[in-house]
Order: sequence, then C-alpha cells, then structure tokens
Amino acid sequence: MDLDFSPAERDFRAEVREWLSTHVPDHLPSMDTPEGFAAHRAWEAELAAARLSVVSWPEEYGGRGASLVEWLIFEEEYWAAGAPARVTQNGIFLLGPSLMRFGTGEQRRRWLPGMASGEQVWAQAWSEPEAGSDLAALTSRAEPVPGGWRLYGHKTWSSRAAYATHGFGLFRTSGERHRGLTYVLFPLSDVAVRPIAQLDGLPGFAELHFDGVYVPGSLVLGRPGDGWRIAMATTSSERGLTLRSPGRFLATADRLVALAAGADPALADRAARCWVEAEAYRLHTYATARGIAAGEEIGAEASLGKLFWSELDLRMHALALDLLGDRAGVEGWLDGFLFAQAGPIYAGTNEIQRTIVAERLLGLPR
Amino acid sequence: MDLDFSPAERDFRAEVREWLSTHVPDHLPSMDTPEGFAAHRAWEAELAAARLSVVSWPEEYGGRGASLVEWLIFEEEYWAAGAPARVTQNGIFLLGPSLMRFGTGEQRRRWLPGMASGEQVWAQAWSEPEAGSDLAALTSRAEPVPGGWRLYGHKTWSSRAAYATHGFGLFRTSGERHRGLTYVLFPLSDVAVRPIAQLDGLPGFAELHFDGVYVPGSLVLGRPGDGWRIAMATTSSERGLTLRSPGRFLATADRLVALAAGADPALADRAARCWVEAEAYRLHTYATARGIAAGEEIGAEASLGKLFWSELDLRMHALALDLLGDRAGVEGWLDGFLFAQAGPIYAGTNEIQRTIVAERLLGLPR
Amino acid sequence: MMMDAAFSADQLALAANVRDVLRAHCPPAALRSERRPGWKQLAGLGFFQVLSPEEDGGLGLRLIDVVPALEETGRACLPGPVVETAVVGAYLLGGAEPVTVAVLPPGQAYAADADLADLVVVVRDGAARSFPAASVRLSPRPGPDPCRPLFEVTTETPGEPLGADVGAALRAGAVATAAQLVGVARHLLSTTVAYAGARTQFGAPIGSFQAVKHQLADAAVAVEFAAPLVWRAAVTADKALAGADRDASAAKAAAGEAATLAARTALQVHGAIGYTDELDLRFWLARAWSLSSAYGTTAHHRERLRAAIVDGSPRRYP
Amino acid sequence: MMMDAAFSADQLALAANVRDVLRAHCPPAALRSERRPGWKQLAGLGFFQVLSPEEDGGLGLRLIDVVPALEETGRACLPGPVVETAVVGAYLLGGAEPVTVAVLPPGQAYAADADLADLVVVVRDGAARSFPAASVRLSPRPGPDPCRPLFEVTTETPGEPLGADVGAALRAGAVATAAQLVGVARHLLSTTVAYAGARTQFGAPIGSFQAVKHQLADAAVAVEFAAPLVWRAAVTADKALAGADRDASAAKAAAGEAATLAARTALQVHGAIGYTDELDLRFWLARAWSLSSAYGTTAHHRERLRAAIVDGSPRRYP
Repeated sequence: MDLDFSPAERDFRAEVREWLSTHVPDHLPSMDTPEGFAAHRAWEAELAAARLSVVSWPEEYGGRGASLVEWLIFEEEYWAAGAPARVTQNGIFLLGPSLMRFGTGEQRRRWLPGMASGEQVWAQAWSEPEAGSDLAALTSRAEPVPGGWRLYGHKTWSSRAAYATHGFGLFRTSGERHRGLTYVLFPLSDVAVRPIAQLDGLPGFAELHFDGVYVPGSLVLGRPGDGWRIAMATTSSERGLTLRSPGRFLATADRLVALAAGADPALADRAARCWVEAEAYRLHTYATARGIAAGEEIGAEASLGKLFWSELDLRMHALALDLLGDRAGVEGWLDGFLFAQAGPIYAGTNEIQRTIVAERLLGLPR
Repeated sequence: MDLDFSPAERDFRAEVREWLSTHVPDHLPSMDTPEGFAAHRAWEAELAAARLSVVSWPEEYGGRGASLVEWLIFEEEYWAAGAPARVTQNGIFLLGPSLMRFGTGEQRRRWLPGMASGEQVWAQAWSEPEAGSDLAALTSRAEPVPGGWRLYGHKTWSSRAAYATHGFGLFRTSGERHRGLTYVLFPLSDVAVRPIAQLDGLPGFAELHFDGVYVPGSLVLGRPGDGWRIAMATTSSERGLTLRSPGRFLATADRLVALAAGADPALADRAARCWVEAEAYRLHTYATARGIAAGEEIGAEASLGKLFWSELDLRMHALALDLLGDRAGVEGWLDGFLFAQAGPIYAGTNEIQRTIVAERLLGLPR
Repeated sequence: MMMDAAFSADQLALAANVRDVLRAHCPPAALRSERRPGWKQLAGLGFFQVLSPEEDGGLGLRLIDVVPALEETGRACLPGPVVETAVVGAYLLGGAEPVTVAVLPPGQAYAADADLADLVVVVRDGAARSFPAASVRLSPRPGPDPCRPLFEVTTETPGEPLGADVGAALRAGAVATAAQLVGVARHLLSTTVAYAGARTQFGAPIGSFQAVKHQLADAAVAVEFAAPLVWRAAVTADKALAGADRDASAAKAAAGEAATLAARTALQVHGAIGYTDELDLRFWLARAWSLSSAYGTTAHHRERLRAAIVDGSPRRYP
Repeated sequence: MMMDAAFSADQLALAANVRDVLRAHCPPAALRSERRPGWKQLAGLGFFQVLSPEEDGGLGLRLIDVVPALEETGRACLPGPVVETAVVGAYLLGGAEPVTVAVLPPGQAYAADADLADLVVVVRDGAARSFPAASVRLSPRPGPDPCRPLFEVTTETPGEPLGADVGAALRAGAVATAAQLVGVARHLLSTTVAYAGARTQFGAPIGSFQAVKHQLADAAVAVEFAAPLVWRAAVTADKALAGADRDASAAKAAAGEAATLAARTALQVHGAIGYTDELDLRFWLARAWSLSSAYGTTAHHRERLRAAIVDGSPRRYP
C-alpha cells in the first residue's frame, strides 16, 4: 500500500493546516478546572464553526462527510499544530458512533449536532465500585415506570463528569449477566455528582449517584437488554481507531526527537525507536482504514492497537522524564506523563486486551 | 555488609587462581560428544586430584570442608579462568546435597566420593512426557519386590544421560499425588537410553525407558513416599545457590564488556547494565550465603534468584549476538546462547517461579 | 491480521501461489533432508526472476509486489539464498541469466548459502564484485541455522566489478529479509498457539493459562506492528524516496525484534521439547536468529535509525 | 526478603526505631495535612545528626549504618529534605548545628523542599556555596510530587563557599536517595499485594490471576536485586574506594528503575482508583517518580556507568 494521498486529500490537509496555524490557542488551562472547561468548550465551538469538530460525520450533524483517511489527516494536523485535547471526546468518539449505528433517526437528529458543537459535553458512565474490568457484574439498575425509566445505583470513574452536561452508561434491567443490561443516556442535571481528584489533584473523574432519576424512554439507545452488545461496539471503537488516532503519538514522538537532539546516544536511541513505533502505528492505522473502507469490521483487532499505543505512550513519557529530569513539569510533559499512566487501564485494561488477542485472534482456549 | 574477605579467604582465592592458571585446558570438545565427555571427565579427575572438585564438601567425601563464601570464591575464579563447564554438575549440585541431607551414612560413603572424582556421572530424571512443569503428575512407578524395587515407565529430558553412568529420579509408589512419590537412584547400565538431539544437533538430553529394571532397597533415598519433599529440597538448591553460582555470570559479563569496548554507545550501555546486574547477583548471593551461615533456610527466595539469573543470561547472550553478528559462532558465543535459552525453562519454568514468588514470598492468594 | 488490506489482489495472489508450492514441495520434513526443496518449482513460477525486467525474461515487478511472497518463504523456512538470488542479484546483475547468487554484504564476515551459489558477490568498501563459484574457496563456519550455513569466502582472482547501485541492492536485501522475518515470526506464533492448545499440564491446556496467553499476545503485537514498516520500506525503496535507507532500517530492526521475541516465546511455551530435534520448531528458531543478523544486525539498524532520525531531519508529513 | 542478612543488628535496630517513630508520627493521613510530620520525633532520635562526628554532637555513624533507616523514610514516604539534612548536609557542613538543608545539585534546575530549609546549598561548576534561606528568593515550579515541592532558587548574595568534598557529598546523596527508593518500592509492593488480595473481579480476588501475580513477582525481583547495589555503594562510599562513583550510579539507577517498575505495577493492579486521591497510593507513586530524577536521573547514572565500565577498567575481584 502506498501512502500517496489524492489531490483532494492534499487540499484537505492544506486547508486544515492553514486554519489551525491561525486559530490554535496558545495554552488553555486544564479542562478539569471550571475556567479550563469553559475555555475548551469555546475552542470546540470555534472548531465546529469551521466545520472541523467532527469531519467524518455527515454534514447534517455538523461534519463534512470526510473519509476515514481524511479524518486521520485531520488528526495528524491537529496534534502536530499543538491544538488542545478534546473535552468532547467521550461524546464524539464513544457515544457518537454508537448513536449513528444504533440510534433512531430522531435520537441522531436530537443529540449529534449539539455533541458536534460542544454545546453538550458527554461523560461516560461504565464502571461501578465493584465492576471495573468486569462490566457484566454491573448492579446499577433502570426500573420501568410509565413513559420511561428510573435509574438507581452508583457509577464511578466517569471521566469529565464534574463539568459535563450529559452522561451515558449501562444499567441493569434484568438479572441475566450480559443480556440484562440496557444502554441509557441521561442529563447530568438530575444526578448527584461527586468529583474525584486525580494524581494531579484535579477532578478528572467523578462518582455518579442515581436515586431514582427519571429518564424518558426516548433516552434508551437500542432495545432494553441490548446494552452490552452496543457497549462492546462502542468500546471496540474506543480501543481502536477513534479514541486514539496516530496523530497524537506522532506529535509526541516528534517533540521527543527534538528534545533528544544532542542527548546521550542511549537516550537518543530510545527517541528514534519511539519515532519509528509511532510511524508503525500510523501505517497500521491507514491499512486498517483501508480495510474498513473495503467493508471489513474492526473487532478484536482493535485490542492489538490498544496494547501498542498505550505501551508506546508510557515509554515516550518515561523517556521525556529521563531527558528533562526535574524540568519535565515546566516543559509541560507532566500532564501527559500522568495521562499516559492511565492508558493501560482505561477502555479495558491491557490484561483484558491481551486475553482478547490470545483468545479471539490467536485462538487460544478460554 | 562488607565484601572484605578474611586473610584465609584471600589465600584460598590465590591458591585456586594459581592452580587454575596452570591447569585449565584450552578448549574441550562438547561434553555431549563421546570424546568431549571423556575429556570433561578427565578434567574432573584432575580437579578432584587437587581437591578442587567439591570444595565445600567434607574432606571424607573428597572436599575441603570449605565455607559457602569460599565456594563462591572458587566459582568466581573457576569461571574467570575460562575453565570448562562441569559434566558432573547434576550429581555434585543436585543429588549430592540431597544425599548429604537425606541419605544414610552408608549411602553417603558409597556414592559421594565417586561423584566428587567424576568416576560416576549422574543424570537427573525428573520429567516425563506428560509431566514437565507438573511433577506431581508423574506416572513412572517403582513396584516392591523382595529386597528392592522394579522400575517401570518413561522419563525424558534427562540431561547428560546419553553418556552418564547413573541416574536419579522420582517414581510413583502409591496413588497420592505428592506423597506417592519415591526418590530412587539407579545405574544407567540396565536402562534403555534414547538420546535426544538438541538445537545444536548433539544429544544433551535422553529419554529413559524402564521395563522392570531392578534396584535394591539401598538405592532409595529417604523413605518411600518422601520423594517429593526431598526433590523439592533438591530443586530449591538447583534454583538457588548451587547450580548457578554468580561466577559464571560475572565471567560472561566481563567478556561482554571487553567485546563492547568501542561499540555503539547503545550496545555499550547494555553491556554496562549486564555487568552491574551480574554484580548485583554476586552481592545478593554473598548476603544469602551469610544468611545460610546464620542458620536461615533458603526456600522460595531461590525463585527470585532463578528469575534474575536466567533473564540476565538471556540478555547477555542476545547482546553478544548483536555485538558479533555472524561471527558469534566463531567467537564461541553460540553454545552459550543456546544454553541461555534453556535457563527460563529448566529447574522449574520461570512462570512457575513467578507464581512461587507471588504466592509464597509476597503472599498473594492461590 | 488486518494487514492483508495493505496489499493488492495481485500481490496476494503471487503469495498464495508461492505458499501452495512451498506447502507441496518444502514441507518441514524436507528441511532435514534437502538443501534446496521447492526451488525448482518456484523457478517454474518465475519467482527468482520476479524483479528482473521483462525484456530480460523477468516478471518486471517491484519490491512491494513480492513482500507477501517473501513472507511466505519465511513462513515455510525455505532454505537457500532466496533473497540473494531473487532480490539482491536482480538489483546487481540485471538478471539476464538465471543464476543462484550468494552475497557477502559489508559488516558481515561470512556468506550464507554460498555452497549453492553459481556466483558469489562480495561487497567491500562500497563496491560489489562478482566471482564465479569455481574461482573462490569456501570454508564452513559455525552459525545458528542448519539450513542457512555460513562460509568464509577466499578469493584468488580480482572478480568482476558490478556497476549497479550497491546501496539500493543491499537496502532491498534488508527489506526482503525483513519480510522473511515477519513470515518466520508468524509461523512461530501459529505453531506455538497450536501446541499450547494441545499440551496439557496441571489438568488444562497450557494455552488456557494467562501467563501463556499474554506472552503470545505480546509477540502478536510485535509482529503486527513490524509488518507495516516492511511494506512501507518496500514502497520507499521502489520509489527511491528520501528516507528509503531509514525505512529499510526500521523494517529490518522491527522485524528482527519481532521474530526474536516470537522465537523466545515459542521456546518458552514449548518448554524443553522445543529445544530439540524431536520437533520442527528448531528450524524456525534458527532462522529467526540467523536472519536477524543478515544485512546488518538489529543493533546496526538501530544505530542508523538514531543517526537518521535524531541527528537527521525526520519530517514525516507529505 | 533475605537482604536483612546484609546488615548488622545495630543497623537494623536503628531502622526499627525510625520505623516505629514514622508509624506513629508520619501516618499516611499526615501526608495530606502536614509539611514535616515526624521530623521532631526523628530529631529526638538524633536522626538528622546521625552522620555528624560525635564531637559535634552527632552519632558519628557511617552511611552504611543508616541505609536501612533511610529505606524506612522511603517506606513511610516521609516528606521534607531528609537526605539533604541528614546526609548531604552532614558531608558539606560538618553538622555542628542542627539545620534543615535544601540542595540544588548540578544538572538539576530546582531545589526540592527548599521552603523548609534554613540553608540552601547550591552546587555549580564543582563548587558548593551555602545561602541562608532569608537571602534567596524561591519560586515554586511544577513537579510530580505534592510532598516534595520544587523551587527555583534566585540568589542575590555571593553565599558562603563550602570547603568539603562536594563529590563525596553528592555521591552520598545519590546513595541515600537510592535507599529511600528501595523503601518506596517495598511499600508499593506490599500495599499492592494487600489490595490484590482484597479486590475481587470476575468472582475471584484479582491477586489470584496469573497476570497480576507475575507482574508483581517481576517487580519484587527488581527490588530484591537493587537493594544489594545500594548497600554496596554505601560501603564503597564510606571507604572512599576506587569505584565509589560507579557503585553510587549503579545503586541510584537500579533503585530508580525498581521503584518506577513497582509504581507502574501498583497502578496497573489498582486500576483507575490508584490514580486518584481516594487512596494514599498516589503519594508513593509520586515519590518514586520524583526521587528517580533527584541527584541525577536514571539516564544520567546509566551514562556514567557506561563510561566507568565499558570505557574504564572494571575489575571486580579483590
């Protein structure tokens, strides 16, 4: 496979690069502070106004109907330009694709445009205190009431929930382990949200307490009992293409290589290795995109990618600390270092990913 | 703890170094060939004549009653001098300690001196085709007959058995998984031995077929049913101090460092790391020796050492191949490379060692 | 896994042909008894002239077109100087006549498979010279791979200087070897998965233990992400793009490391039996080790990458 | 594990005293509320004068004598400039008066814990100068460790030159920090083992899964074999033997890597909760990271080791 881009793709890249070069803000405060959250949301609105917030979505929802390859190009340019992390990411990368695939026409029209513009910011609510890796053990429940459901229970590790407007998660509607789960959207206005401070002291996560929160039936995605299947499709896209596009790692690797110039050869060696591995992830992703364009489904293969990028991200940030010593914080690498620590944990721990690779791709016995 | 040696220890080191400097043969053929086996046995006899074959054994069995520290000193000098691998090692390092601890006075007097002199060369016979890591699943059996036992069954991966004179192993005398095993010594003259070629094409292992081989009762070590307990004591010494003394790794690391002079800094870095790790293994071993001298038992701790040296040995030989490229064979590193591949497998696989460390030392649940 | 998406139908069809031929004519048993199994049949496909110009009777394909087929030669552990004859020879000699070629690249002491060669190409000081086999003396030297023996080459004639681009030929040799290493690694993985599913210990197939699963998953990740570097390197080599040497080094280093990891994992999962002549595994272990040091060791390519990327100017984007 | 055998009864008794004091006066809760928990009580033991000569009112001990006690300060995650005050200060200042010391070593941009210092020692161009805290300006700078804040130090006076052996002082600082890192790693291991025994997923304690066991075992191996390098470095530093710098680098690099591995493993086993303020774990994670770059990063010490061992003359045997 060539990495030759079509004239249209080149034009698109040029347009994105040009726009970013004049719009990317210098440095926003952390999105886990109130002022940072507001600043990130304003940035999302600016992106959306240029129709660059969700380029691969259909035009009617705020996108451009761009191809997967164009989306990858957008991401490369976005991160290379040093643009901010996306405060909308749980919505646009996790819920959005599920809505497009499993939502009704009305649900799509109602929720996707606001997600694309950053007007609504969505938090995911998978985990519970006793169900982290083992999602089928969830106990939070949705009880049927006339016209809708009432939610009860306790979710945790809900990213962004401290400031988000809406949430989505799985709630138990029957006792069957996997088939008793239902996928529910909910406004956070009615939910008791308790922020959880992370390593950096900021509330990147929150606990959600549901005490009979009412949601109308129109907020259930798919059919009751379909939640597991929809969530697996969602987490598979989370593990795979959409959450962690190569652009981010390419940009990190390029910055590392610049840092390593003149450094001890043993450190420079590690930087060169990271650069090559980011490139490998890029090439692999283009091949996957071509496969998807040709009608292939991305399933357990996504686990290979998740293992690769999460370990690469750890190595890159460890190298940055070795290169910078106590200047890592001042040079802006500490947030990334801490975030990289979470890579092998979220979206299915790497232990779970290894088991998926072994059983589903390699065919080892359960 | 200091690494200060006493005047007596220094004198001992000087004596050993002096003797080796005038006696170590240039290069012996592989001990897995008939001529190499004979040459190695002749070398063992030469060592024994200088009372250097088993320095830590009591004088009556051919040793010098040396302390553990002196034994470590001997080993450092032995490998630093480039002396040959020990063809007697399964006897002197595995069976010998078990005989001293669990054997009768008569058994000790009968077998230890010939083991020390290399007159008898012992092969170990633990594994069976269906019981590699899972020794308690052994099915080879010893049936009681007047005056002794008859052995039936099939052992495999018996190191050195192609040319050895005697063997030792576990045989089932009752159905209880662990407590039905008995520790038996046997002459190889009555056993059908089928050599197994290794990666290098030489018969480093053999299969042993027992078809009612008779052994007198005096060849059972400990009581019938005690085999598991005795074997565990043996494999613990195999994992620990006796089989893989630091001297060997120190010598390898020193040779590597010499090879790495002038090499690319990334390779030199790996060589320096190996050198330090070999030193760490040495220091750790001296501390262990001091602990043993103070009356501590070496148990599950041995697994830590086995994990460390086997992984270090792999890294050292991989580095040698990276430094030497296609000259690795000519420069004499290929045998060591192949042997290092077996390190994480024999004497209890590293997976089993990690589980032992986790459960017995760290206290994780079974 | 999804990597097939990287190749065209024609490229995959060539690989499928090679695979079928090697299944029939280079089965594992042949590795013990034949020096050149399957070569005649591959020659019948035109495989050894695949890169030669059509006017010379070759197939006129590019390096990228044979990457999947080269992977199959690694997967089958095909003995003999495959890369030398089909790739390096095509670059250096043009390929007017079908000859078997052995190569002594710079930085290496010995020529692999020189016992089978019609021509031995020696590259020293940036220049390549070819020697008819009859004019050189070959002395066997120990190496890890029984099916890829090493020979010291002593020349007594000046040989014939070759005018072609030596750098391009060696670069193609490294990329082709990387493709073979990916195939070797894939075979090691699949054969180990099969063994782990069949072998039981502690009352269960060993492949059901997490420790075995996770080791194999890590090896699978390494192979999966080495493969795209190989096709990328073939493309940039074909187009002689800036960065072609860098990409070749990335491919060779990553494929060598993936194959070495797969070999280590295979041996660890098999246990002692993997170490012996009882199984065929040892041929692929040996191939992983021997090809890792062919056309530059992994360490050599890592050094070149450092120079190209950290000391060079590593722009990625078009 | 068996490493206690490396120390004398007196050395272990001092460590036990420190441990008891810190259990009582520096519990995890204190890390959230106090800047210097346990310091008064440790001072009462003479801990901060432990290396100072007896004629100056110190205990006159050697560095090796306090290695186990320093490990305990790491195990307790004791905040404040412990190594600076008890070790580096003793080497540089003699220790006539009990003062709290912060140090800005060469190669570092910021002084840790300078907010607590009576004296700030700045080492530049091989010379050390001391500055009374009142004479310098401190500007906080971001770092990973909430209990070990970093400060940029701006001096406006010439300071007082210190005549002592700066190299020996920094070397002792590196070794002492390595001892703390071993203690940090041990705590990370034991607290993670406890969590893995209690937390259930998929119907079993997660500590019963092989993947968790084997990760923890690997971290235990790293800690177990870093520890002897630390006591070895303390001994050679005390005796000012040739190779003392090399041994200090070996200790610091190995302890830093062991602690970083233990931190990674702890976080992976804990999952998302390990990442948060809900647990105390984060204090030890932060300490592992922050001490890894104190008195030279791991990479710096690896570079020094390469120079000393491969380019130097690394004889080991007496």
